Amino acid sequence: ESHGGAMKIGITQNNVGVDSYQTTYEKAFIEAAEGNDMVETIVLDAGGDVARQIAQMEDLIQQDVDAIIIWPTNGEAVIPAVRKAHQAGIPVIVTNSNIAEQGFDFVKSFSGPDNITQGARSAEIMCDKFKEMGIEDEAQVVHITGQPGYTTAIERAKGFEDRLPEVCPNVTVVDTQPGDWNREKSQQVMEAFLVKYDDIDGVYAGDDNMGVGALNAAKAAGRDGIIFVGATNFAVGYEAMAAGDYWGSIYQSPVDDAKAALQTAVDVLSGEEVPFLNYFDTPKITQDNMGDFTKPVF
Amino acid sequence: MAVFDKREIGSVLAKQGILIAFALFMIAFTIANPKFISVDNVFSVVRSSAILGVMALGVTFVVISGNLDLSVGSMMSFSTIVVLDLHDKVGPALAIPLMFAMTLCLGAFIGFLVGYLRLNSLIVTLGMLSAIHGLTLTYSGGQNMDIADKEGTWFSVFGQGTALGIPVPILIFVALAALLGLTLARTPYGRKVYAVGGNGTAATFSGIRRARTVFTCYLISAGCVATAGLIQASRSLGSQNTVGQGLELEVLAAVILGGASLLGGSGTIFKTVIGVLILGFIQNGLLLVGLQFYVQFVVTWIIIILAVWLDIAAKRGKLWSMIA
Amino acid sequence: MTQPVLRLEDIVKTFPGVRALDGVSLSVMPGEVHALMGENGAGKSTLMKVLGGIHQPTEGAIYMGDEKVVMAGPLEAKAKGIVFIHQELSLAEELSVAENIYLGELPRKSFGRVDWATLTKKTDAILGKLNVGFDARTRVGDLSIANQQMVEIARALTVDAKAVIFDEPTASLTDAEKVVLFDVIADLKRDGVGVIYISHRMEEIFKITDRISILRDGQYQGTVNTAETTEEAVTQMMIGRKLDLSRNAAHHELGEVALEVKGLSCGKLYKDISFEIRRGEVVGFYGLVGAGRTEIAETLFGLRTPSAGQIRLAGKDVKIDSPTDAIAKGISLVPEDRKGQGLVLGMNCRDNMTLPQVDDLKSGPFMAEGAEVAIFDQYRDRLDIRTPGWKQKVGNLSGGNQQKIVIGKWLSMHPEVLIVDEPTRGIDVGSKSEIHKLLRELAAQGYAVMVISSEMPEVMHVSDRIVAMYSGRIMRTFTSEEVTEDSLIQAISGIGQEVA
Amino acid sequence: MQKVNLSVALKGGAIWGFIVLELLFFSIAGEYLSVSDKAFMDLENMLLLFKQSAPIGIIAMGMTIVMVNGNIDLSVGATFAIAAIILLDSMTWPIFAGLGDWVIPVAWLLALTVGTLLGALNGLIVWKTGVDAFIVTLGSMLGYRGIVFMFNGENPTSHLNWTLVDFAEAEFLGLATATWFLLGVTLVMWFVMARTVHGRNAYAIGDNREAAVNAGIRVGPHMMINFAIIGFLAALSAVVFYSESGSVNPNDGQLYELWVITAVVLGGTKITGGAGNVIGTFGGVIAIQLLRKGLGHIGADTSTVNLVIGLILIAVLFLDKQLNIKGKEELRV
Ligand SMILES: Nc1ncnc2c1ncn2[C@@H]1O[C@H](COP(=O)(O)OP(=O)(O)OP(=O)(O)O)[C@@H](O)[C@H]1O
Ligand SMILES: Nc1ncnc2c1ncn2[C@@H]1O[C@H](COP(=O)(O)OP(=O)(O)OP(=O)(O)O)[C@@H](O)[C@H]1O
Ligand SMILES: [Mg+2]
Ligand SMILES: [Mg+2]
Repeated sequence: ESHGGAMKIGITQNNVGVDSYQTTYEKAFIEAAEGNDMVETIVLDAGGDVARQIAQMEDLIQQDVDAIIIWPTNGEAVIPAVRKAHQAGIPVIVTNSNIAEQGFDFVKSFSGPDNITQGARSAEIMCDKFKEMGIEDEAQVVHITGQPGYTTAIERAKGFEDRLPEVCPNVTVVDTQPGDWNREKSQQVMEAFLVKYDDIDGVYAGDDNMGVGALNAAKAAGRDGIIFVGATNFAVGYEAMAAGDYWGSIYQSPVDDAKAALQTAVDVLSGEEVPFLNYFDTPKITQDNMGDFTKPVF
Repeated sequence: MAVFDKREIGSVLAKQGILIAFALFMIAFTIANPKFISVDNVFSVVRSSAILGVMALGVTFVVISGNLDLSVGSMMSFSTIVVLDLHDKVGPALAIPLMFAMTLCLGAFIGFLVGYLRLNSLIVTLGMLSAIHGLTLTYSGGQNMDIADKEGTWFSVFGQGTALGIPVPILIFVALAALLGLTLARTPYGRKVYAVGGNGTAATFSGIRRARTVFTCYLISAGCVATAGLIQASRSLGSQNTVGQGLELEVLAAVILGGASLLGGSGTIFKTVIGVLILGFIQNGLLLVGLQFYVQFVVTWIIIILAVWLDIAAKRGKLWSMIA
Repeated sequence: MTQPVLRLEDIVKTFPGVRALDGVSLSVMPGEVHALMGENGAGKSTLMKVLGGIHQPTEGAIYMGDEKVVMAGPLEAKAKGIVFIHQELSLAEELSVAENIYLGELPRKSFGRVDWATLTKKTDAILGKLNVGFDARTRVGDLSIANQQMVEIARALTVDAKAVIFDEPTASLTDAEKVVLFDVIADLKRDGVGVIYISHRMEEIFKITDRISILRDGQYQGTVNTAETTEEAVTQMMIGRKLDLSRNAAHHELGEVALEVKGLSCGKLYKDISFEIRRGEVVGFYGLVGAGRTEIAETLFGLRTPSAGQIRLAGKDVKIDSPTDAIAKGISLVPEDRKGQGLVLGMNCRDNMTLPQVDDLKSGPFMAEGAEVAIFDQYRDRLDIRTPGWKQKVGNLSGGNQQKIVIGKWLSMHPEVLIVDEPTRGIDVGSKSEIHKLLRELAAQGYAVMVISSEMPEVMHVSDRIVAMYSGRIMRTFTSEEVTEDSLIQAISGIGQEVA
Repeated sequence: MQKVNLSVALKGGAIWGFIVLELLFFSIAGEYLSVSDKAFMDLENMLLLFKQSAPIGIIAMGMTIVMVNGNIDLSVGATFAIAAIILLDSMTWPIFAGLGDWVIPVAWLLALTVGTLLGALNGLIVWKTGVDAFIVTLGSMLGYRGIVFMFNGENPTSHLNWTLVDFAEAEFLGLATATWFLLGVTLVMWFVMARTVHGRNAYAIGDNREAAVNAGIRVGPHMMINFAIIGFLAALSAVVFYSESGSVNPNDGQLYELWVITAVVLGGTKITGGAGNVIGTFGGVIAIQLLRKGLGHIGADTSTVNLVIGLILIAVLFLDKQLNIKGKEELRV
């Protein structure tokens, strides 16, 4: 507040460039910051490496920024670094995926989607569709998860696997393999599933990139009638939905995500009250209601 | 005069340890799940191995010439993104040659650094791994690249088409393997590649232009990468920036599994193909058996080491003495 | 009668496709210098490797004193007092001379530290005995080949040896260093050590050895007392026939000048070199190690850029900027370092031999393998190369046969100017005289031949003229009529005036 | 003669010259581009630099001896992760419940032991099968990573022990704990490689393996010891780092092998073995960390960072080559 009026806000992101969600997030963040005369930003990327992220936290503290936004590579490992910022009097805002409870004392606010709920919603989308088709008592589902070890991947998988038996107790998840957030890898995994299982009714993928990879495999093998449900509705997923190949997903905008994080930081620095958990809504999107949503830009 | 050993024929056979390894674990997987050997599955594995395989063909040249190429994964992402982007801008007929030209430029740059400037290939290609990734991100703005009209383009033929009942990627892979295999084994150029990798100084003393030979190896590698990128792009008609990430090590593993020495001077295209198939079938087989992915990691580790060890033991004649 | 220090009994060693040793028995007495002779590929090195624990014998036994011993590895052999000076240099170039000499047995202090003081002291003592011009700390990679050989030899003096094996130690030494080596051997002999000495040089054998054992094709031919035999007799045992050692003295007509060098200089390596070689002429270059002869050859072959001077081929000024260029202009070079520069060891014999002409041996886009095999066969017969077949890896051939492959490789190019650098290093007497004859024949056919050699008999034997070099300069040029050993030695030691 | 000395000094010094260049560049560019008021070459920032170099740096010291030895270890990242898991997980094991904070040294010891054993296992396979170290460790890079996931599925393993964190965050004589470990390891490895028989034999084996075998050096066990050393150091790196962060993701340490190798080669170690030293490696590690830090300081975005880091690696190599050219007289092979 004192430095010539401008707020210096540093952000250390998880792994930009690994997918277009994170890239779009970075772009949107920079744009939002440039649109605000009161804000100067230092934008860093940890490349998925905890050690690098902690070093970046130290660098930001050393550079005396006014606030730090962190997209944790690991929700627990960064706690001591967050504590350091806290001790240095720098407010910390967590974005996209939260840090563990032990660290809550050291952060001002979290802003982002609720991944567990997302997983649960995907389960509901799938179950509803099965009921509509009348196969809720026999359907077999395969599950393609994101990159092993990533919080987002873990939380979505957990949300899905906990919720599915609640809504559709007779649907079985016959196999789970990671697709590493990667369309090609997911396609390969699906190819093997198709050989292995003669009867697959549904595919849940941790995001639409992987979902579309699986869809490509099914198309190539000529297997129709499979219900594909994903998460993080990417442009490819939206298109596949429009084409009638892909059933549903979860609508989540990286632009909203980035703007929310920056706004939270600005609010904190301006002394406004902010809620501690600042979830932005991520609604269900299916072929039925997709008209209500614009096509994702990423 | 030297006496010929009577067991020579047997020992020549016994030297093909890698083939024995391949056969052994094909049998093991088939017992575990008979679908493993079904035509559908075999086609599916070979088709998805084709991308890795085509890249491995080029890297075989580089490795035999005594160098490494760790940039192929990153470069494949680049080709894929570029050809997809250009597809909608200038149409497929122009997009393909343009993408090949751009990828070959990257290959030429590496070839120049390693061949003519004699810089260490491990570091140069490690650097290029990162630099080309940056280039791809800049080119695409970090966004996924997708073809607008996925149904109406003939571009999908390279990845999804079939001819004579065989998937096109497999045909490309086989044709390229034959072409490059003959080049390596039977042409003067192939001989030069072996000589340069075996002993670069002696090759120079024999009038072989070492720099030019290494340079062309990287061009071949880049050409293969571009082909792989083409298949990849055509297969899914859309892609992420990271589509080739991590493939460099898989490719290298396949080449070395096939028996090429990292020191250069040895290896063949045929064996690389075997290496590629082994890797492809391991991955697929373990999926079919239904192991957790992390158990697959461990099993892959053991299989790779056993296969290479078997090969080495066979070459040293130990295997033969164990059997006989 | 004293006991032999070492006794080998019925040693058989087979490699895949090769029976390298076929029942060899041999004994070495204390204080004896025992020569081992045989043609290239006869099995000498293999026998010694069996003794040194590097190869395990397929059959047979080794005794030391009364005791039957098994040399399970080099370490065991060393522990039993057997020191092995290898034919092929076996040094770590990045390490110092001292570390190389004591490789595997560096003196230790507390905490596993190297005892540098002791190491340097011991090494300097040995180097002092050898009278060499470098010290313990020099990096081995910075030494000339000859000096590297001296480092190998120094290893013989490090331990209390019972037996020392020298496998062609003099192949790359000049006369001065040979004298030192022979002193070392005399010392060992005095101390009661059994010495096994492998060499193709008759004059050395007859000068320093007590007995000679002969191998032919892996088979033991017998042992004779050196004092009671003659060169001819030994040669006959080795090759099974008599050898014509007379010089092919016939002078042939010299043609026009094929190669002319004027005022050629290359930095500090050599200065103001001028000479000419006519068609039909063999010109020998003689000098001490480091005289700069190799560097001249390398310049002519496009591997170095001269700083001044001209090169003319058949009367035309040329610039040679690469070996490819040199080959195209009709120059061939048989390099001095066969392992490093001459051969791709992992490649087979045929492919090595045809390497410089791969582009010319095509049928369609492919190699004409039949033509390649024909070339290989031709030079295998002409040079008597011993190998189970063209498919054999060159790295598995004996040292001498490797050298022959290099020579064959360059002869098959039919060059206008043939440069050979130390062409008979490690070559047996029979083949050596074949090669000498060949060089003369080539000249007779109109080739211009430049022979670089550190063996005086060789240069005197084959040359029409001899260029004596000292320290990068030409001291004098002799015709074969006027040259004498004394005047040649004088010229290469820097005494005498410059006649360019 | 003087000229020779200068060129020798330059030869070993390419990396240090490059570090100076980086410092100058980022200081000047920082004046214009950086949002921060603090100078790049601020003392505190430089001290941070050492601390932040520790995770890669400690492993790089081990990689130096392994590479000088003529081998390579691609599995260090996975070993790093396994050691971290053992460290954090073992503190919660019931058998150690009664130990209080004494569980810390026990956990350290366990993690280090496991790291050493994993390294030794690589070495044993290389020794006994004769398979190239590149393949063996490429395989175990996969295999060890699989073991990481077996511990706790895809979930992170966490145990935040504030005593441990406070120790790890502590400073002694102005230097952070991690910095002391980095300096200590560098010193010890320098001693091992330059002064001990084991170290000298490592050079001999890497330089000319056949000669070493002929000289009676037991190459197999020797290499295994070096693999054990790098396993130990990978574990030590994990122990130092995770004491401060308290949680490990199953894919932590990925790509470390590439960064470590890059640092070692930039520091002048020959990939084929036989030449190199830890002081150069130290320079290589610092150069890489400076680059990362500096690019962040001047606000480069992700794609630029990737592009620049890649091209700079190549530029350093080029510089090094130019300094090593002996002159026109050199043989052109
Ligand atoms: N490792 C090996 N594999 C196959 N054959 C080998 C091997 N080592 C040696 N030989 C063969 O054994 C025979 C004897 O070789 P050796 O090196 O003992 O000859 P040598 O008498 O020392 O000859 P030179 O005088 O040329 O050194 C040769 O035919 C050679 O090709
Ligand atoms: N390995 C080396 N490192 C540095 N300088 C060398 C090396 N080898 C040779 N030289 C130098 O190069 C020059 C010529 O060396 P070289 O021994 O090749 O000459 P030469 O006349 O060919 O002798 P020869 O053929 O008997 O070996 C000398 O000044 C020598 O000191
Ligand atoms: Mg020999
Ligand atoms: Mg010479």
